[in-house]
Amino acid sequence: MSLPVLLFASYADAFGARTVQVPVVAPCTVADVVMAMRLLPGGDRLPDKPLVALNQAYAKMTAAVNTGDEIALIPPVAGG
Amino acid sequence: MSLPVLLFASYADAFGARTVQVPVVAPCTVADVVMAMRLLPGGDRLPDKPLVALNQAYAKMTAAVNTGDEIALIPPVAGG
Amino acid sequence: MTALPPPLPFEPAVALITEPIDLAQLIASVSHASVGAIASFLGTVRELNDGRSVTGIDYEAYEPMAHREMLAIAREAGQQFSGVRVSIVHRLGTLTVSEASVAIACAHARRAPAADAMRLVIEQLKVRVPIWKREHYTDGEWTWVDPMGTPR
Amino acid sequence: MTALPPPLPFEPAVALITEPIDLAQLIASVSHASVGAIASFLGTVRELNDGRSVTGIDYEAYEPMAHREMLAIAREAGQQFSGVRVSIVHRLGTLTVSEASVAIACAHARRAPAADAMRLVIEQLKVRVPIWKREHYTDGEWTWVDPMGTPR
Repeated sequence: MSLPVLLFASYADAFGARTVQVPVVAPCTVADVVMAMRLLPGGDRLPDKPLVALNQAYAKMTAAVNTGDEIALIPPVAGG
Repeated sequence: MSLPVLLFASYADAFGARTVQVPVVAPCTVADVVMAMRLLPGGDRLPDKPLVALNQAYAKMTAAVNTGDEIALIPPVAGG
Repeated sequence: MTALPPPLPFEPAVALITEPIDLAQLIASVSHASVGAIASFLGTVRELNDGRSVTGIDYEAYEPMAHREMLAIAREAGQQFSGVRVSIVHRLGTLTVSEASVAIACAHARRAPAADAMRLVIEQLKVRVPIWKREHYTDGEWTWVDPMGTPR
Repeated sequence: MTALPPPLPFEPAVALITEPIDLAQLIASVSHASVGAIASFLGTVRELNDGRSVTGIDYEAYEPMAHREMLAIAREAGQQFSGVRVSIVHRLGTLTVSEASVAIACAHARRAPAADAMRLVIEQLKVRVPIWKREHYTDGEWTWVDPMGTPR
């Protein structure tokens, strides 16, 4: 089982992709997804507490992730 | 002897003119000019403490007025 | 945030005009490669004032003094917010509802001084610059507006 | 100051675009006969950042979420400053020095809420909206900008 996670900017560079398949089994938590990502190639470049969006809204590490949810890692934003 | 005083907006309406000749003898003070203006037709419509500009800058009542100075009465401003 | 290079000298541009205000032109006058933020302000004629229905406003100024005061305000903003580039234009004559009477543009490397300078300029302009407005109402009456309610 | 009539409902307009920003169009979108003040903000590409000479910036967004966050910010501004009419546009893609990356327009009957809403929107946009910028420098290097200096 794996979940797709969307990547942008420096995180897309770190993983060398705009989407990675993360080997976790849903339902799980956002923290589980992030922990699994650290083991992927490039995962060592993630900060201690990366921001995560679940279905296009910022989510806590304890938030539940279900199959079909849209998950994205959000690098430090720099709009404006 | 008299000094010309520039009028604008509601003060021009009060005196019915854009300039009035005020019967004072220079050198005098801004207060002297204002006091003399109160005796002119329309002068009763001036507020207690009208703003006065001397040579295009706000002036105190005690400021000295000399022949050739540009004097103007400044109604409550409403720019913007 | 690291230090920025020293700001370039900028002579504020101020104007009193009778034609419609061109905000794009005003913004262009403060733009520069060193600029990262431009805060601007437009004052427009409102259809309602003090509950009365407005048809238009005549703006009148003591023009040479108004020009001096606007320039003084722009320079004071430049001193208080070092490096800010300020332009101000005020329209005179008769304006209808929704037309712009005043426009201010303040440009700076950073957004806080640009926005703060813009506020300083409009607040100072409202209390110091010798400009007056006569509001006309739908019932045919008119009055010289006194924002402070000073007895006349 | 007397009471103003209740504000009209206004649905904020937000957009992510790749073409150059048209501030006049943005301002027109918030204009209304009930409006007396329009505060606007332009963010522009600065030639120097952290002492490095910038040649251009690539802006990238998580577009659907960025759109949601911009709309949420505009609505929050509308709640905090009742009656304010907010439009926001952010440009994506490659921009050169002096080009505008973001524009905000906030219109209100009175100037204080218009200006305060504009500040709220730009500050919130900078911390919440998932948009990123890659700065390119004259020496050929580039970096993803991290305004908070968070270790990556």
